[in-house]
Amino acid sequence: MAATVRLQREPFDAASEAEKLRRGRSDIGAVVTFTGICRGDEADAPLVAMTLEHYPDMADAEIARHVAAAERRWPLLGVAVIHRYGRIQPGEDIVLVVTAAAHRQDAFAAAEFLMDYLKTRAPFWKQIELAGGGGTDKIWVEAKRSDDALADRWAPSSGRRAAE
Amino acid sequence: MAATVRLQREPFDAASEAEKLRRGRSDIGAVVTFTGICRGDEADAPLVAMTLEHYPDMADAEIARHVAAAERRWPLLGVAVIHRYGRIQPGEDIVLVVTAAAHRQDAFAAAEFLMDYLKTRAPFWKQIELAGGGGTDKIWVEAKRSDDALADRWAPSSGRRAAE
Amino acid sequence: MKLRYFAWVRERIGKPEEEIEPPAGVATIADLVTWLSGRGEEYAHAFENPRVIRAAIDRAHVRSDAAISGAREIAFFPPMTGG
Amino acid sequence: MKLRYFAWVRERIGKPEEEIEPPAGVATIADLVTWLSGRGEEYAHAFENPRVIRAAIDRAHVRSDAAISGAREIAFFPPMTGG
Repeated sequence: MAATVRLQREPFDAASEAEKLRRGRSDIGAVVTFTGICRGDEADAPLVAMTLEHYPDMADAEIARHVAAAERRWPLLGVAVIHRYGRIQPGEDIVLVVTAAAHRQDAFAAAEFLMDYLKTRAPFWKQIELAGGGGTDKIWVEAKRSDDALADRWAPSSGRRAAE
Repeated sequence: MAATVRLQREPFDAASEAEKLRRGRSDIGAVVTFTGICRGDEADAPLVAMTLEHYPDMADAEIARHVAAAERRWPLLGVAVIHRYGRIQPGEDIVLVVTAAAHRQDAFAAAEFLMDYLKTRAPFWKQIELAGGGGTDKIWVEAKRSDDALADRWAPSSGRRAAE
Repeated sequence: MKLRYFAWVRERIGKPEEEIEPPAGVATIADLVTWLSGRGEEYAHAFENPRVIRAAIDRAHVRSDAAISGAREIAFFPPMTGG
Repeated sequence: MKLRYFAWVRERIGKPEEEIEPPAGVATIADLVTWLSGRGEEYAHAFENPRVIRAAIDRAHVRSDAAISGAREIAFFPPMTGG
């Protein structure tokens, strides 16, 4: 199965990535596209920008490994993961996950699995710039326990949902 | 919250619907787009086309009611549901659900909820044309138990997942 | 009241809609199905397995024990297969 | 071996990478953290709470009890916040 994994500074085009997965095929019944966007505030403080630092070679390999894990777990017909790094402003895209499958449950589950993974295990770190009194405060975003809990859903020992 | 519900014979543009939900906003952190596509086979028989019959006024109202239910259940910042009717060929889109929220879990859950609903409760009926020996066989698609099971996840009595 | 039929219920009955005036004893959706089934072979065929027949009164899903009094439009159809 | 630091670990140590030659007794990631912490205030600050430090050996996540022998590149960083 053709999988796309790309790390880039530039914006991406979600629609064209989804289109590439489908083109010329008639076995795909469901495409799920997830776009993660930089919000304009963090805990009610206005956000000026976000900078994503990453571990270049490890990030590629790690994401590809998790895409392969998703392909083993669900009968996928296409996957694309694009993650941006560098400085990103509110309203801009950060991350894209597209999954294609014959049936919707597989496409949804794989997209959620990949996003939960990217949030907790892909070597990226977000630093945000908040508008402060006399300038901007740069703050490293802390990992969220709620994201760990979501990622734990996919561990082999935890039954996720009846439908799987 | 602005919600779009549309039933139409014509194809739709998923990207432009997602773009409309986001435009000019910086409170959206996650957009999930689900596209349901007409596959080229059904139980390994080649499919010539699919015809979707619907109950016009009821379908609009029913879908709008379920969009409102999704809005009560998750803090959504935008929803669009477009369902086509009429004759659709393999590779063409059938249905679009777009959900926008601050956080990904809400966008994913609402999109899955709406799709599970559309599969089991929205007044649409699919008839497929299969290539047969001396022409085409027209067959009404039977409702799937597995779709009912998925829809049942959202019933008030069934706890769905720890993250909710 | 107006009856509407969809998908194979429509095909078996042979028309998409009709106006009917059921007799006084027909109080629920289930009663209406029984009464319609007695009107001819096409109805008997459409409603031969009442368990797979879904119904809506005035464009809202109802169960077979729903009262039909006051209904303007009642629809019968197979389980939905949209999405 | 090469050490690489990311995010606030990098900021506290004051450099993105360096070559080091740990002494023989330093066998695991945890040993390496302890040894590095003794090299100066900036290291002590970066590693003050070892429980929140994540590590990778040759670009794969490892736990703090992982053996470092044979490693070419070891990275230290805070919990990931991508996606």
